[in-house]
Amino acid sequence: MDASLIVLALMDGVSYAALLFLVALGLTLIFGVMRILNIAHGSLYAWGGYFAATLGLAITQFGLPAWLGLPALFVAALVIGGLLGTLLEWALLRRILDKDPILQLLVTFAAFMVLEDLQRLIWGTQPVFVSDVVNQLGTLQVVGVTYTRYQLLVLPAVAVAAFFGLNWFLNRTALGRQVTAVTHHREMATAMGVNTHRVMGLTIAIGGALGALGGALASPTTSFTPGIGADMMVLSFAVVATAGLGQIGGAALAALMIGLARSFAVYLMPEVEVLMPYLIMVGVLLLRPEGLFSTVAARRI
Amino acid sequence: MRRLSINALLVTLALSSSLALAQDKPAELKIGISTFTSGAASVFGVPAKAAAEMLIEEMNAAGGIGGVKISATFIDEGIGGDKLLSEYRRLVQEQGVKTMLSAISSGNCNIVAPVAEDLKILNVMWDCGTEKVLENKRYKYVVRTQGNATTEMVATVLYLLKMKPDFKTIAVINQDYAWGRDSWEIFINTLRVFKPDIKVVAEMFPKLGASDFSTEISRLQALKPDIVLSTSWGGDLDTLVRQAGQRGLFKQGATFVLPLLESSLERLGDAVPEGIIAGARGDHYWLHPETANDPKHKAFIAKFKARTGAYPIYPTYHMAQALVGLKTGFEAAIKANGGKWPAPDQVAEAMRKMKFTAYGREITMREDGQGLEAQLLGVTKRTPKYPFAVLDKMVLVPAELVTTPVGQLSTSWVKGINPALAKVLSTDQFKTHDFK
Amino acid sequence: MGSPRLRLLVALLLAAVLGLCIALPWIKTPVLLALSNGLAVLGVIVLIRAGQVSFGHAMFACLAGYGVAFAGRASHLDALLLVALGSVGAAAAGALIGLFMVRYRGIFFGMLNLAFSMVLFSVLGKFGAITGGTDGLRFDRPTFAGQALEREGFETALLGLALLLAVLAGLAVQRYFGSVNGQALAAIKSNETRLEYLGISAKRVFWGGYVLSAALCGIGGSLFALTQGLVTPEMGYWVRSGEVVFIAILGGSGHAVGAFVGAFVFEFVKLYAAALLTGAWQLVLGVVLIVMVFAAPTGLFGLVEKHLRAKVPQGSKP
Amino acid sequence: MKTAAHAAAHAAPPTALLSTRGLSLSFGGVVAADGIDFDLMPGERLAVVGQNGAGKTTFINICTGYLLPASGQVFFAGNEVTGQSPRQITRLGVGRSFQMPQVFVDHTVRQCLMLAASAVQQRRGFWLPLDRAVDVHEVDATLELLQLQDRAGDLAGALPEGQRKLLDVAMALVLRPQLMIMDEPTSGVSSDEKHPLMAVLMRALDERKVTSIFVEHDIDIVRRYATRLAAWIAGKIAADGAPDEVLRDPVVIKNVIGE
Repeated sequence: MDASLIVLALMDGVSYAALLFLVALGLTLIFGVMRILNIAHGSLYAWGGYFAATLGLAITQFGLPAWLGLPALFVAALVIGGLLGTLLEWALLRRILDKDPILQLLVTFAAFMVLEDLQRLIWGTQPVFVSDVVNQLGTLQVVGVTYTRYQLLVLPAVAVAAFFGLNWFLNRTALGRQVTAVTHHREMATAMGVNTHRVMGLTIAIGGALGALGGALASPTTSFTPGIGADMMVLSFAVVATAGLGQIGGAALAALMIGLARSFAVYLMPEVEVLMPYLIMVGVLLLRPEGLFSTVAARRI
Repeated sequence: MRRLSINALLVTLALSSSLALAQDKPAELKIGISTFTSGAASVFGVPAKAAAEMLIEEMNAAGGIGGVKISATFIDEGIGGDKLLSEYRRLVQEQGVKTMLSAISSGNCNIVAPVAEDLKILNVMWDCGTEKVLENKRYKYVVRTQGNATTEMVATVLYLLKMKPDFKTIAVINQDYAWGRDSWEIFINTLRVFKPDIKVVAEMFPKLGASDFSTEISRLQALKPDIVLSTSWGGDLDTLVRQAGQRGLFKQGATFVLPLLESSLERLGDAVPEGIIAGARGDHYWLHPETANDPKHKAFIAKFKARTGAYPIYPTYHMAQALVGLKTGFEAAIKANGGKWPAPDQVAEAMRKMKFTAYGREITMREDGQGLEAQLLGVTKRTPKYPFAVLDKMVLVPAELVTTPVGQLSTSWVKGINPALAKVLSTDQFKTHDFK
Repeated sequence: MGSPRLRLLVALLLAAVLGLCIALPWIKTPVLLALSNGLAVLGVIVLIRAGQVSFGHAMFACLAGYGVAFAGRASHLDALLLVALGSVGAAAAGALIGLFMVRYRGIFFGMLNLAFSMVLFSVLGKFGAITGGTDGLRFDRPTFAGQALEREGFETALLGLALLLAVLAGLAVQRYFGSVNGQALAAIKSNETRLEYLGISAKRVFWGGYVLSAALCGIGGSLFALTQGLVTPEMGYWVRSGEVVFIAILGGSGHAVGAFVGAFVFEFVKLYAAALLTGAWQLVLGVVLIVMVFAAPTGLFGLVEKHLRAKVPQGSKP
Repeated sequence: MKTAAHAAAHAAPPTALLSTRGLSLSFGGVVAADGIDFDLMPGERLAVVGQNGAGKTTFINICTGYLLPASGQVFFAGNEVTGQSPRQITRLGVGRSFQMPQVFVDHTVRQCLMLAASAVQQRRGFWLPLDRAVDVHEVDATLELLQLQDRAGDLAGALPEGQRKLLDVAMALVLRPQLMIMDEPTSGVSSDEKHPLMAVLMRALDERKVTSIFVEHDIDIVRRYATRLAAWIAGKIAADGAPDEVLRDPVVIKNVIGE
């Protein structure tokens, strides 16, 4: 595998990792605060993509200026992620906080099934896809290979922005610090007068929006079909578990690892491509049972 | 033993609507149809279901089959093979259905075929492509009213050779499941007969439902193969074509061969460039060079478009073939049975001998239950008439040339194809029909 | 197993199932599938005792299924042998994988199981030459106890076997729950620290439970494979594993009977949901599950159980 | 009165039941154990006092194998046990109760004890129901010894704090330990319950001839029940000896009792 191919593999790996990271980021953020692994997060990805496509179509239909395409993606993500996320939190998650973790998982699993069918009832079964955005932005050449600016510049840029933005929010803003406090110790935070419900509502809105954003940003290059949520779900699971639950920086690294491993596999041994995420996950968990970045805290007795 | 007799009694009660004894005609002809209404393959399943409902209405309006109205029950193949099996048996043993149209998925055909045989009911495999199901085992009650994977792939190879005689390298990017793997095996083995020195530069099998082919596309751009084959379908194919387009892969001079593109053309709109070799999985296309203006076909297209808002695609035609075939078979069986209502084995028998015509050329059934259906291929062309690409330079490859003979296995047969067959490429069997 | 009333209930259920199967032959298939599912659920319930939920346990059913298929194709063994073989194979796999699993709890336990099962799933799909790829492996109907049977006869025999195995497995699991190891397993859920301070190895106890659960899934998988005469990688997909946990909660994880109650309800709800409102069965199941979690977190069996327990002996805990 | 520094000169006396030499451990900046040398003789009943964070629980956690010391050694009955797991140390004959009782909340009181008993008793087959796999008399005896017989059928999770503390000890006592280490056995119990609780515990320990260490804040209880008292300050044993002497030590008065 010569240098130029390595460059190519890096490019593809990074742009794929960017999407993966956005979705995983939402998942891990929500887990951090609610201690619930939200399986329905996969549906948020799907809904985000479908809704973004719908907006894209609307833009062309009503002859609105084409440059609206890109912002529309973010609007779609915010609307769907915010609404759906908040709805989930209000209708289900906040009501199962004190339930057995198994039941919590099951409830989100159920929510996932419901959303999956609703989505099919709304958007039907035909692949949905709006790619004007990508075409406007045009392409560029890397070692003789054509890439879209969208995947090479926009996606990574958004991912990086999301990463730093979220870090800034969590560490620099009052509200963000409250979120962090709840993440570290819910009871104590509540004792210190943090409005846990508000924080949770906020978190799941942000987390949901991130999941939906992953979908929205994927919609210009990917046909959305029923069942697309389930796959992204397992993948972001793999990322989050590899990183260590609630680990934001970790998620970034894990997403990169998986993205790159995948793209290099396509060049070196395509047969193992699909296996890569799980092999990485198994490997990491066997060495570090709590994931790359979280440490086993001895129970106080 | 006593249990069995009770058993039998209850069965007959349950099935009283259409008695096993081939005597008086039933009040209605119950048929079960399995199709995808959930999951990625509902891209095919849902239009086919619409077509089925539409055609059954028409047939009933015209007096049904042998004067008996058809009533259809649909099963979702999306619930998975095991549940499908339960549902299948429920229809047969509870609802007394004795005629099944199943299935789209080759995997599901593998499941239901032996069951139909055991239950002694007629099963028409109406869309699945796997050639293995009828080659590995001889069935009495199972037939297929369209071509199979071998027919489709060999025909594609021949058409490719006609359109682009000289090329040296090929890359494949197929879905990673049985169809993707098997179709590639047939394709490349056939191609090696005509081009022993063909060089396979990349074999890529991204997983079924993959949403990102970026890496695969980069690799193809780096390798610059002469031919790129993909037998992918549905969302996967759409994504592949769109991402390839956005990445300028089509402009690199490689000839793309997409045997299932016909089913995506309208959806993909202007994303499909000119010059792609596209297939239709059989002898049907709403701009069919021979039947496009046939009033019957025109009516079908118009009605379907009015009903679903889209032009018919191959699964809808396969459904039509299954239903027309069923009608033809039943009527032949009734005749053979001296006007009496036939039992499933009699219908299955008749269907093996019949010829019938849906919206393409005549289809001949073989004694092994395999239908001989010509294969329509073409090259994509953009036209101001439609907002999406259409097929040009269409060829109808005769099934006889490209179908494994009865009793042989495709895997070995394709390797033994006589290279001299290439001569037909210039004959008028391979006459191209331009898009008008 | 529990009170006389419970015994009565079980007896009634068995009678009802048998009656149905005689009356409506088609019902044998769903009943068989429900029973094989139920056995897998039983396995998951064992782990839920320890407060752990695996999102990859379908892998053991899948392994057993492929074991049956390979053996069935290679050497035409008897159905009974095949079931035994598949189950033992799954148990062995469980014993091995369990060695890793005992270190994990909670989400990570679920995740690692998921990862293992997805690796298996992908491998089965990939290496078609050996595994038959995504089409899976079909195998001819084997003899049953030396008899070559037609489908009807074979299914009836298989059904008998499945019922027998289900009852035996149910009894065994209840017995296990009451035993020293079973009680220690339950203690893992409430307080692993104390277990260690009693000089009991939580890991060894958990390993035992894991192997048992794998074996049960194995029995289920073997029966499933024999019912279909076909195994596919789908048997091991994570959604399948999810379904099994789903059923455990639906039926109630407090008692072995819950596993089968849940499995039957699930099988038929899904069947009729799919038949009546095509394309919305997931929605129905989802709503059902949510309602269950809020209305009856102890599951269907939990609802009836309290009425059954006229002084349940020590061991089987509420 | 001997001091830590003084004791350091000697090696562990062969007769000691529990000894530590130079135990050190710190969390981040906080020094929880600072070169602790300590000997406990059979039959002693040691009370440990010290303010929160003085390192009492850390000392117990190290001795019972829950924490690994940064340096130093732990000996039990003459054998080094440093770095062994709680499981191994428990099996050697060290029982422990916790500040927050560690009981099986989903089990009944009786099941908790039977499960504990099953750890030390010869099992007659793993398939046997719990109540037939263990010596029930032993269990019932222990229940009565700690006056839990009336609660035998209740869920451990449903017990009031005081009885949960008793159960916590009972589960360790069923193991027939030589040494019982109790971390604040009377914490979380109303002051008027403290004495009766201690009375029950101490009677039980006497009856079973178990040497004991207990962490305690209540000076009355210390005076009443301890035969020896050690005062912890900042990870060190500041004073160690007869309770009255130690309680007269100005350092202890200043830093521990705080008057």
